[in-house]
Amino acid sequence: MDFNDTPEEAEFRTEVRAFLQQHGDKFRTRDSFSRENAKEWQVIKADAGYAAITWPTKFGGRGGTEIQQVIYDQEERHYELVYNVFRVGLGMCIPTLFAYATEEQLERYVEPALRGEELWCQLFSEPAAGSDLAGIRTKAVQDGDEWVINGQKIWTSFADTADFGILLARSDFDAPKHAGMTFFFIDMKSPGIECRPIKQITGDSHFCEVFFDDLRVPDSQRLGDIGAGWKVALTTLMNERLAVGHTGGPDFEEIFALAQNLEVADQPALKNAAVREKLVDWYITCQGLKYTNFRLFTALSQGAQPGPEASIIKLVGAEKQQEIASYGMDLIGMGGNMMDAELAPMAAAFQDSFLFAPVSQVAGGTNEIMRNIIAERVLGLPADIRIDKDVPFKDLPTGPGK
Amino acid sequence: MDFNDTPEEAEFRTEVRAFLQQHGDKFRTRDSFSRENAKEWQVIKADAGYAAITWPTKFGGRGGTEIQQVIYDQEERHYELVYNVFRVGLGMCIPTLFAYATEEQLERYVEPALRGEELWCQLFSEPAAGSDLAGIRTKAVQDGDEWVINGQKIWTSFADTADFGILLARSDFDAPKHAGMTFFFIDMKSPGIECRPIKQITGDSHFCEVFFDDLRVPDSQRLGDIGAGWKVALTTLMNERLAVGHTGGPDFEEIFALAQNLEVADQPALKNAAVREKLVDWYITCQGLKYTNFRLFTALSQGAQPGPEASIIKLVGAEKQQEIASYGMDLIGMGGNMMDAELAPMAAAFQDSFLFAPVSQVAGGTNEIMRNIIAERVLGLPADIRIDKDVPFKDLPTGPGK
Amino acid sequence: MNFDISEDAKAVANTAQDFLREHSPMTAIRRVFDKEIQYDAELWKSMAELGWLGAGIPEKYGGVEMGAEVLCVLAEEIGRVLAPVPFSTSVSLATSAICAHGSEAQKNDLLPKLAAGEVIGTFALAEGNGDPDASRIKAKVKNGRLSGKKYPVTDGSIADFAVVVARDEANEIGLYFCDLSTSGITSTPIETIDPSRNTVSFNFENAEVEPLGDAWLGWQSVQNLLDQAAIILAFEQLGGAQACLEMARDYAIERYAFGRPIGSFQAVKHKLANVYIASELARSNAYYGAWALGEYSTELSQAAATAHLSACKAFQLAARENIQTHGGMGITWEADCHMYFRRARTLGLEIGGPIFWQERLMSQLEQQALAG
Amino acid sequence: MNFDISEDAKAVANTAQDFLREHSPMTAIRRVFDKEIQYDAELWKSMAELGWLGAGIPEKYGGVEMGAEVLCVLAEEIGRVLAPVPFSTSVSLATSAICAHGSEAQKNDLLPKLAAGEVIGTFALAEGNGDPDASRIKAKVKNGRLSGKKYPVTDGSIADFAVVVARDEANEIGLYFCDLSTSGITSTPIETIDPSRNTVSFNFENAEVEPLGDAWLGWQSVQNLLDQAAIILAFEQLGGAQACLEMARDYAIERYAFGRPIGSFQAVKHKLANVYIASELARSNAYYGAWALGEYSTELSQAAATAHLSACKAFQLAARENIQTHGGMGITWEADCHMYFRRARTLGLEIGGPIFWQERLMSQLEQQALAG
Repeated sequence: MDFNDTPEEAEFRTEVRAFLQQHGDKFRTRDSFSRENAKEWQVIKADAGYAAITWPTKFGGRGGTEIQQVIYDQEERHYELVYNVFRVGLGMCIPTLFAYATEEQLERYVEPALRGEELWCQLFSEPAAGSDLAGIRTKAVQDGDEWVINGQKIWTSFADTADFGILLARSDFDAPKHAGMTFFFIDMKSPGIECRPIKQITGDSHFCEVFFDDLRVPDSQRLGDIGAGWKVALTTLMNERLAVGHTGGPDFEEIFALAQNLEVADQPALKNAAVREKLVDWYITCQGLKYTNFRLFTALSQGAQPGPEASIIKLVGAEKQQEIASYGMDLIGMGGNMMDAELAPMAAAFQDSFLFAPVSQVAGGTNEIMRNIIAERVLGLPADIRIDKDVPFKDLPTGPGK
Repeated sequence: MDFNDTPEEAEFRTEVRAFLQQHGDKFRTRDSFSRENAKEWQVIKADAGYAAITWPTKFGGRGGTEIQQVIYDQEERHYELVYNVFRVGLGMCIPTLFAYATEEQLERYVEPALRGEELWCQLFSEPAAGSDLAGIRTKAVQDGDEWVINGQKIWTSFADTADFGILLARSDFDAPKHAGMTFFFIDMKSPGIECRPIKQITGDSHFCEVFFDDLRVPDSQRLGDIGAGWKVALTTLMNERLAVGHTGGPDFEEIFALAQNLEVADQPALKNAAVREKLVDWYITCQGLKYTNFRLFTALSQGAQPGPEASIIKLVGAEKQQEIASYGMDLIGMGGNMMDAELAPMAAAFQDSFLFAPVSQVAGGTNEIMRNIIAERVLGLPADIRIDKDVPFKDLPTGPGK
Repeated sequence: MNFDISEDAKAVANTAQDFLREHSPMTAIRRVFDKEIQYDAELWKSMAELGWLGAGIPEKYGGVEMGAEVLCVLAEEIGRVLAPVPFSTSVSLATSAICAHGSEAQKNDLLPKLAAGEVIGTFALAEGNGDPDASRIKAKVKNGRLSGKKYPVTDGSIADFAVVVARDEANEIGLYFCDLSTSGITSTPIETIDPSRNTVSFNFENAEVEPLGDAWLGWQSVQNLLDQAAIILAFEQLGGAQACLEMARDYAIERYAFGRPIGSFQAVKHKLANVYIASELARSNAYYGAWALGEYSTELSQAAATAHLSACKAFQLAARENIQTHGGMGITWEADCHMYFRRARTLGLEIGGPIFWQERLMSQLEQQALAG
Repeated sequence: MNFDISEDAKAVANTAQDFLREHSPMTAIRRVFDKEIQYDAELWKSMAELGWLGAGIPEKYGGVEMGAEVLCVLAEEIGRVLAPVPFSTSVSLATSAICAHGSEAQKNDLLPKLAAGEVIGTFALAEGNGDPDASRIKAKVKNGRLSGKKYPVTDGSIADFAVVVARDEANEIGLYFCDLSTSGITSTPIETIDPSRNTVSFNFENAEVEPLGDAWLGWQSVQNLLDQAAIILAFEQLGGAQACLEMARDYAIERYAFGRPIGSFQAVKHKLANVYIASELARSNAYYGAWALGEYSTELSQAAATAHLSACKAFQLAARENIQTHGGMGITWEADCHMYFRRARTLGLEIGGPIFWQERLMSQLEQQALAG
């Protein structure tokens, strides 16, 4: 048992470090949503073969391993270079194209995506289809060589700036739920698309609602068979990359530091046994997550594919984030609700995290969905009773009395 | 807002106190399962009109109110006079007879039960029908004027000493689950009944398994119509009395006292902030339960019937019992697992409670069932999806592949 | 046994509920969030007219003296709709301080105006981070002039006066009345997690103040005020918790996924059952607080801490699970969930965080144990 | 990155799992519960033959020196089936103590016998209630004779010798070897929550002992032994947690209610998902402990406390939820659930309760923070 890279991994890490040392500093940023920064950086990464490590070389990838991707991500994090903007395109959209698009399409779309010249987004969720993704109602009607799309999507990152998107729509309302969907990719600059940013609890707007009003999509942009959209969507979702590190917000180190600097009940917070007990609890959870990640990396290093076991990282991380943020405010006391960066300890990191924590517990799968995944896919427990499997979609109840 | 009895209640309480002062001391006991003690006491109570306060006078009751029953129970507790032995009979069996038995039967059975001369038990649960009580499989087949009963019951208190029992059995396996049951009362001394005590986790055996092997029951002992047994059973279950007080085991006072007398981390446990925080949590829960009880009593005092709101008393109490017991052992440290009454603090109350706590969380409805009751009957949330409602009982799955 | 809110207080609560539902829908607080208004002045006026602002003020000072239970149930109704008015500061703290400690002149001057909603008061205790504690008070009064910083002060931007906790020349702690329009005061808005609370930082430089009453009052008087406020606040939190539970329940019934209401999933049902349990326990403890407040019971401190901690727990749980039940909708600005989430957290800090109240309760219980 | 148990250790674990499944089914521990036997002597012999008892003993003392990871995975397999053998006492504590601190003569005498399963050792630390602490040690050695009380001592009724923590004439703490067949020792069985642990109280009255090794060892040596034992124990707890999770999972699949497997209800699914999460975190922390133990890392104390606390939490949760998943069956004597429930609780106390280990971990973290 050791924490060391294999010789091959060590060599790769050395290469990555050299690369980052050469180029990384200029692109350091804390605005992980900036497209401009990200684009310049992406070209450099692509040229050096780091933009899509696990992709086959014929598509501009490196033909590398999952563990190489992890190593690259670990190193890149030190430079605060983790941009979110291309993640969906390279992680989910283009891999779906690999499986279902024509050679010509791949030639046309892969490279610009890889080099950050074209931005992709993913149009799956709908107001009435969140946890129940297969409940989508956006309608696709065939009209000659084209499809006409009407409906609404939600929670789409970068929809307003994206060039292309992958779209899951319902082409048959008479078929059972999972059998009536068809999958497309679309040009986000087409007429008939309107994007509206959604303001979140934090005040930021990192997601959009997208409205389709008679959007026309050529049948050539269909991916997979008519009615087989769910199968294609599952391919997309399978490509979610193993997340590195933690959910965000102050973690053990930060709450420890906070407790070092505050007093509660007439003594330094760090000397208070109740505070100590909580710190220990979080330490154990943090260490457990860290070493669980190491175990997952080890499995990848030995050639395994990321599996549902990794769900616990996100689930535990999100719950911990909420608790630590709130407890930090407890420690601060009567001033705990202040968000002015000059007044609140650590530039209001705890308050920011408190408001973001509910997002962590919903985005990317609610806590409830994550627990279901663990129960069913890891432990092998039976699925929930499903009443929405074998009826025509149009007959499924969608509300009280409907 | 006050904690005082109404003038009528105060008068009743005075009467009760005088009665208990006169007779109570001789019957003080800590063995609440002793039938002998209980029987003598029951006669005295019956003569004084306290044996069944809410029953109509024509059945030997007092025609009193629910709040009078609560007052009586509160006072009786001071004398440690709460015997369990007649509770099921007077609380559930006989009230079911009131609703469904003939005049002659009532004349025959009510008074001996009331005076503790005859003991009743309740035969509902089965190995495969616990939380899902309507899943019973004990078979009742009509044979002329009699019924022949075969099957097995479980968790029956006092089955081995009881004189009579009420029995829920399945008379029609082709009908849907809730429509195929019939309800009887039976003579527990009949041939064809075998009782075996079940040893529990604590080592005690307060419950029995009961086996029926061609038990013959006259049709005259059927309560309600053939196939209407579920309706009758619901009457029985509706008669559960509002529980007074807490679930059992050490509570806030005891863990506080323990913390006064132990040292942890080089200081008196009571001075340790982590201990203090936990004590405060339990104090708040205890007070919350106490005053919730007061609110329930107030409602009874104003004429309300006990409702599902009272479920929280049992649920919260059982979870608290487990936590306090286990934490008490944490405080005791390396000696925490000792159960010798001379060696373990408070005569091993924490250890006893630790082993009993799992029983509290299952008996009388599991925590999961209690939460479902609260969600559905108090909050009005929809029922779980039921797949066992409209199929013939015999076709319901009972195991993997069955 | 009559452990229930009195019929009179219930009647006030029912009226208040109807009135607030009509006059303080969630659109009211949105206007504060959107910085259109700082508080709902019109509603505040109506509340004065209904006698609510004078509910704790004796009749001879222009109040209607409706008793502790009425104050409590009003707070509950205000908490239910997050009514954007300075009730917890002006009524529970400032008015109580003047009733309890003001001189006859101060009472005669201020109480009628408070009852009429003509002036708004607030309570300036905190000096930055930390729980309430005598040792943290540095603000100083010399020759009737106050110097020092007080922050955060809730409703500080809309208050006409503040009751300030400060030290005198002899370093003793007391309560001081300060007209906020006087010179020597700089008020700076503070951004907090709850933008509807009008929170500011006050910098006093030789600002004119006068002692509340004649006597030196000491830290104990601060603590007494906090105890009383904690009970009323517990009801405000309870109202919020109840609103969250109802929102979540309704949404869980209406919202369908997988062809069924999400409220039919045990994950949702049991979550909401837990919220119900926490709320019921909090309600019971709050009632005990109301009783202790009404009776001037010797158990007041203990009841206050119990009620407050129980209510904090219930409201914070309810607010969090309400968001979670709403899923994606819950984390939008557009949904009302986050306003309760923010309020729950901030009410659990403004008069001291849980560690403070836990310690306060525990020391009461220790004293009680010692007393036998 | 190779953060996994080595292939060699995995091979031992697989053999051990198959062997124990065959030779130590749950009927074995039932015989101890039913007081038919005190421990499974035959299994113990087999374990000696398989080299397991000498896994931590150098070859020159008759051991097979298989390394820390092997000790850990063996503990896991023993924990999985609750094998009724004195592994955690004789191997993790007594053998480790002699390896670490014994004189050459003591090692030559005892280690071969321990490896061969000819003698069983235990560790006598506790003197009644309380967590491990130098200040609690009153047992005294004068002129090579020990007096004092030690209780509870696990496996005390089957051990041939004990390593005793006691003070010398100069009041310094040290470790002493005590042959339990010597005169001056009264052994009284103690009833505990886990009847399979052969717990006793020892009363020593001038019983002959000899110091372990020559040097004075001090409290630090006790703490070091506890650290090592905590890591091995964490694996034993992990095995127990895993067994509980599997029992509960299997039961939830087989047991039908309302016409469906109870494992299809989210209340059950999410409960077991939580158990899985706790177990996985505990496993990861235990691996870190195994690494630290194998590397004699300076992080050993910290890793030990982390591994132990994490494993305690996982096993206790798993044992509790296993009973709850089994419902009525779970609370019977006949079902195996309660044996894990008892064991989980007792393993969380025998080498000190959570408050002790939390404090130990926290002081390590503070030192680390001070060190920069």
